[in-house]
Amino acid sequence: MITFEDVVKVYPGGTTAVDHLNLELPTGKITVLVGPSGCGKTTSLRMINRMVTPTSGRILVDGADVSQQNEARLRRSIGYVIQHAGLFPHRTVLDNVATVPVLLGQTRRAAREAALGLLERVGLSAEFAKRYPAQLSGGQQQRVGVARALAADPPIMLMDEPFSAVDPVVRAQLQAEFLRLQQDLGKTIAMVTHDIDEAIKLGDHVAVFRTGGRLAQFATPRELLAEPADDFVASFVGRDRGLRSLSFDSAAELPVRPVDGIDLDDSGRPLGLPGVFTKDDSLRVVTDLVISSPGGIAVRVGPDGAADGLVSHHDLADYLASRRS
Amino acid sequence: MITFEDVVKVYPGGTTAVDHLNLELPTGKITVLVGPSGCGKTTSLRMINRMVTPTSGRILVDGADVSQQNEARLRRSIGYVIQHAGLFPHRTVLDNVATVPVLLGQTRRAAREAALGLLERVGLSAEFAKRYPAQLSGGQQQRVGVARALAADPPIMLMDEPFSAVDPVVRAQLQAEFLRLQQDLGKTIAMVTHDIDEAIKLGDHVAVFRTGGRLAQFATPRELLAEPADDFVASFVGRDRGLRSLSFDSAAELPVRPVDGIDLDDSGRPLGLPGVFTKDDSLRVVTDLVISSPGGIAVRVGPDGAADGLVSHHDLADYLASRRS
Amino acid sequence: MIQYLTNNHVIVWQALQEHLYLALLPILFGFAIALPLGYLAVRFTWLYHPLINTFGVLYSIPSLALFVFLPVILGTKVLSPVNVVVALTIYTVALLARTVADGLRAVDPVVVQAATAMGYRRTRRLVDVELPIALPVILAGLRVATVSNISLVSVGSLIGIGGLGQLFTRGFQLFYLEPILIGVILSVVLAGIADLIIVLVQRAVTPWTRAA
Amino acid sequence: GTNSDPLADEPAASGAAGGSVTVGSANFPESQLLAEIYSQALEAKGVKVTRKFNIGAREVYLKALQDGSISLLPEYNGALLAALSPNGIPAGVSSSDTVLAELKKVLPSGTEVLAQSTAEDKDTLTVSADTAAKNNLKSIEDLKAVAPTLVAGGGPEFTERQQGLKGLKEVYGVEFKEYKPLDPGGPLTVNALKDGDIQVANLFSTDSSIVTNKFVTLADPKNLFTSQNVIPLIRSEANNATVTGALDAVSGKLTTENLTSYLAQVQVDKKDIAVVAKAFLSENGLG
Amino acid sequence: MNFSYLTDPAHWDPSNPGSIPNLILSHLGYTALALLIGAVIALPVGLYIGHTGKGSFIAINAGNAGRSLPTLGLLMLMVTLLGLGLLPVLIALTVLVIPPILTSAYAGMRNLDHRVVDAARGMGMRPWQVLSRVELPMALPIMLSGFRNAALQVVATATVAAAVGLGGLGRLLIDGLAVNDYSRVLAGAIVVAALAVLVDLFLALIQRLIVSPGLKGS
Ligand SMILES: Nc1ncnc2c1ncn2[C@@H]1O[C@H](COP(=O)(O)OP(=O)(O)OP(=O)(O)O)[C@@H](O)[C@H]1O
Ligand SMILES: Nc1ncnc2c1ncn2[C@@H]1O[C@H](COP(=O)(O)OP(=O)(O)OP(=O)(O)O)[C@@H](O)[C@H]1O
Ligand SMILES: [Mg+2]
Ligand SMILES: [Mg+2]
Repeated sequence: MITFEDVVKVYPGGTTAVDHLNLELPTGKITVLVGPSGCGKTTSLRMINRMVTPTSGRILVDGADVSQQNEARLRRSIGYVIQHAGLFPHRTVLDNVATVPVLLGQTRRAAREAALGLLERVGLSAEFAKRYPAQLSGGQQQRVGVARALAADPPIMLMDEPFSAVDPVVRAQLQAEFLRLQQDLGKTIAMVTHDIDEAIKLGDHVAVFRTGGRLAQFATPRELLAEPADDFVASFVGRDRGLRSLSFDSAAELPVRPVDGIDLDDSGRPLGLPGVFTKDDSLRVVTDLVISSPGGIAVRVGPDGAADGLVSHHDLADYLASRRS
Repeated sequence: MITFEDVVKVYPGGTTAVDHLNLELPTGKITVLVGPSGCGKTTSLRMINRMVTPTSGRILVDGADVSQQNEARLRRSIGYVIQHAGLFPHRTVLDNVATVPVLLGQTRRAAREAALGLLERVGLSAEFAKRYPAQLSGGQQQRVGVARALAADPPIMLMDEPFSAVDPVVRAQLQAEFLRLQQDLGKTIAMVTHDIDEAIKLGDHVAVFRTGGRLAQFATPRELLAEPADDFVASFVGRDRGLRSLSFDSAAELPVRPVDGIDLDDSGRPLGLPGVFTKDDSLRVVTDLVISSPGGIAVRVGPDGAADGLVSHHDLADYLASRRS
Repeated sequence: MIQYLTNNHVIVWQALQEHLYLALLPILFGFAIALPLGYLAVRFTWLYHPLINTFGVLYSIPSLALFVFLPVILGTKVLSPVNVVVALTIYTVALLARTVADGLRAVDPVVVQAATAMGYRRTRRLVDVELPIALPVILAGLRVATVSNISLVSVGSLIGIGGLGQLFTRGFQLFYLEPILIGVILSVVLAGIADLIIVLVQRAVTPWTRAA
Repeated sequence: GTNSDPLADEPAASGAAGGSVTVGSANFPESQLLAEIYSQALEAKGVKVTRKFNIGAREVYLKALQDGSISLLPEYNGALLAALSPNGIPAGVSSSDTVLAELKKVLPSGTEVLAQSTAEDKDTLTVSADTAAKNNLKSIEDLKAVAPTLVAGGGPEFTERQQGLKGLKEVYGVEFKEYKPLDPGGPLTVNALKDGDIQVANLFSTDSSIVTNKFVTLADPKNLFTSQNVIPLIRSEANNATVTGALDAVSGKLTTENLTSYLAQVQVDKKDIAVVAKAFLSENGLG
Repeated sequence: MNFSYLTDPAHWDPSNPGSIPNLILSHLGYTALALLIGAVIALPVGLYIGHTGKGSFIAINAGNAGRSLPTLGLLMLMVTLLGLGLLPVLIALTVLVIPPILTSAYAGMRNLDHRVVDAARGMGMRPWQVLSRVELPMALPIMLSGFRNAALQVVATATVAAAVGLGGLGRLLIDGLAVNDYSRVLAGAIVVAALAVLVDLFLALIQRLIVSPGLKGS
């Protein structure tokens, strides 16, 4: 657990970057810091590994004040991923990833071997190992950055806009991979982004900062969508809040009618529809289907792809109403 | 009108950037070219002002083949806005904007005077006129880029990811301004983006390209959301298609019930709701309200802010169904 | 030292004038030659390396040797200042052609494209856009060339050509510190002033570089 | 000048009444002093003078004279003769007069010499008092036995000249262990001899440092170093009655003794050459 | 003017102290010593200034101030003050090489991508590790190009040593000039230029070997 205790940071120029911050980032979870530009996200992150020294207040990692710990040793136990990856241009991909283990005293050979495994983990085959960062695309560089931060298997990871340098498609891909990885690894992660969608998608918790370095809300993504603390958070979270909050609601319990009046093929799969849903989908998908399908209905399919139920827009409205009460 | 007639572009390296493109960009409208990275959007744009020469096929502007026209003169009649603005670092903001008029033979003084007006039009006060580009924020630079392209009042504007270098908030602001401007000016605009949301928001028409430089679909944004030509377009357009297509549908015709069972203040304004809608809003807003409001209803207000009607989720479902038939 | 100066002010003054003219003339010629050469090296990329390498070799010919050979090659008189001027012009071109090329190459291609798209023709674009933007780099090179020329001219004194170097040899033959010291100081001051002038000109003509 | 050069700042030829002369000198102080004396004497007679001193060794400045870069030089008759005689100085030519006569035969066309002075400045081989005592050296002949153990030094040109290493070998059979190229009768050579870096130095007889450092000049019984009277060498087109008159007057007053003492003012007292030259002229009633 | 001096085998006989190979050796000796001393003085200063940003003004102007010192005058001044010997020559040549080495060390450090340095610190590298493992390797291309410049200049300029009676290839120039032997002067010029090119190629090779391929083209 990472604890901010009444932390203030005023830069020499006089800017108050962080203003009396109290925050707990739970162990094994992803906490996303989000907020407008210049609101102190990066500063907060960098105080955890002592790249920035707080003006007042304390930061504890598992109860121990970071300011009491050896700087270099602390940093080696915390993975740090920055925007544009900050890879060492003069080292191969493999040696970039092996950096911290070597610093920690591992032999180069052992560190490289482990690095190879890590590269695979982030979706880069061995053929990339010998390349230099300049020979990689932006998305590939980001993966190497993540692998490098993971190399010493640190319990904590700090990630500063790790996916912002890549185009939307690659970004979605990286996000998905990252979530899969975290499911295996269960690190305590503090991540900065200025993209609210990313925060909602990745965070177990989201800390919304407002300009001036103050915390506006700390909540789960669901709470954030359902109950933004104030107008600032509401406007920051943006439109379609209702629909987006349905992402967290499974369609598993949604009652369905028997399949009727729908064209099916020989194996029972529906024909001529813009889309279908399964029990694993969210109510968001169902909502969109009832709006966009020509008949105002959504068809549910089983694991074999055969239609096994049907929901009308009215059914959905009833179900949502029933859940509220 | 800009017409692509069977245009092919193969780069010396052998890459086919544009493959048998046939396209008409209507006069006075915004046509957005969208597609994955490397699909030939920029190449297509740059063939219009002869920055790139087609391998085969013709491009006509108002019926005249561009390849028959004097290169420099053609370019002076076409505004061109590029990513990161491409401003001249050695000239003041004012002189940047005055560039083309001076090239066209206007006196420096007259051109500067006109430039001042243009700067105001894109939301930059006179105090910016004497600055150099390095002294502007990214968003301000983009505005100057747009002003510069407008300076000679060209009938045609080419815009290559004009808003991509700025953060999402500023971007939305620039987009809104741009739409307002276009309402006044009515230029023929070809714009490139790789952001489908931007395409839908700004485009009168959208041309979706697929990798390999082929046109996948040319349609209005609404058609694109409602009827994507194939799976590629559908996946490119992304999720919430149904909801997003409701952006184009006004709530003006939506029948409402009398206001009942809602807390109102003295002036008749509703209390304790996450939001309300007006006749000017779209059905997208109404949908989100019925989902997110605790009672499953959306309240309509008049110009004075007083509640004047009420819609339930079921009412909405009925209305959508009635529109379909 | 003061006494030496009062006794010899005519000689020192003359040496200073000669020095100035022997150093600055090549700068003018060199700059005039380097500009088009540097441009060509950018315009025709295959020219860049041959050009840079050729001048690299020319640059490594000792100045003394060049001063001696030029009369043979050019048919000039042994003591003619033309020899020094031509030799230093060669060094200046060697230095500046490269900086001009590098400066032009460093111009953001996006800016060049923007200019092209606005309907600039090649020559006008060069004059209006590319050269001004490359100016800080080019002027930095000019500073180096000017200062090294001013210190190089003195080598000419080994073959009897005028300038402050005459004070060096004069003092050296008599094992006499004053003239050497005066020569060195004047040469450094001259270089300093020339450098300062270029810096001031640079500040005046590239105001945008100070806009951060 | 015959090959006119637009950038050469002075035409060598004369046009004005007194004419105009470009005076050059070699790269050692005595030559510069003499050149300055000539210059001031000419200026006193209204001749326009341009100074191009300190040109280099004879090989270089003769070339400058021939291409018209300069038009007048102080020379030494024997050395000049040696330089102009590709096959060496004919036997028996060593007295001032025979040398002058011989010299006039070989002068490059378009140049002439004026009256020579009695002032002589010969090349010498000079050793330190120590070396002289230790090896019992009095004359160049004494060197023959010990030369292979000694290092000599002087101007670089000494290696190639007949009146230099070549002649030493031919006439005296002297060959040194090594010859260090330093400067012609300049401080490098003097200091090297003083510090023992070299044991034998090629100095000029008028050099005051020989006396001040108690160096020993070795006798030249076989007259390898010929008579070296100071003599003006001039391009004919620059010569006229005024010039000849002025220079003849100077040559008439120059003696080995007064040249040595005026040179000492330059070398030892560090007086400026122009000042010393002026003193010479005024003290000899020429200025 | 011809190549006879260069082609005469006697001038290549190593047993003759004035032969070309020996002159090359002493020439290279002056060059290497001057570069070494210059690097020892200028590198730490340039790196320090570049690293801390303190005294940037000095670093930027040291370059031009140093270049403005006429080497010949400095040399003659030093000989007049200190007497004959290697020391004055080394001082003059060292003054020549310090500016390019210093300014390039400074520029190399200044132009570092601060994000990469930040990442290195964030990984727990200690200051000297950041310097030796990240900053220096990244600054190397610019530093070496300054060093090559210095080498080129010093090879060409070391010829002035002969003007004060020392060895090196300048002997061919000075002596050849004194005896009007143009073939010898030509030999000197050619050998010096060739030596400069070879030294540069050699340093380029070193650069190839020690600069990471990841930094190519940047
Ligand atoms: N080293 C510094 N010195 C002075 N002020 C600084 C420094 N670093 C940041 N600031 C200021 O502190 C404030 C917070 O900066 P910080 O980098 O933490 O913001 P951020 O939320 O990460 O913003 P962004 O989204 O733009 O990255 C800003 O106003 C910034 O200008
Ligand atoms: N000058 C060129 N020479 C060779 N190939 C080129 C050149 N310019 C572009 N290409 C190639 O042509 C294809 C289309 O490029 P283009 O720039 O038009 O794509 P784009 O759609 O604008 O991509 P992006 O979204 O990344 O800007 C790409 O594969 C690209 O690599
Ligand atoms: Mg930040
Ligand atoms: Mg593009």
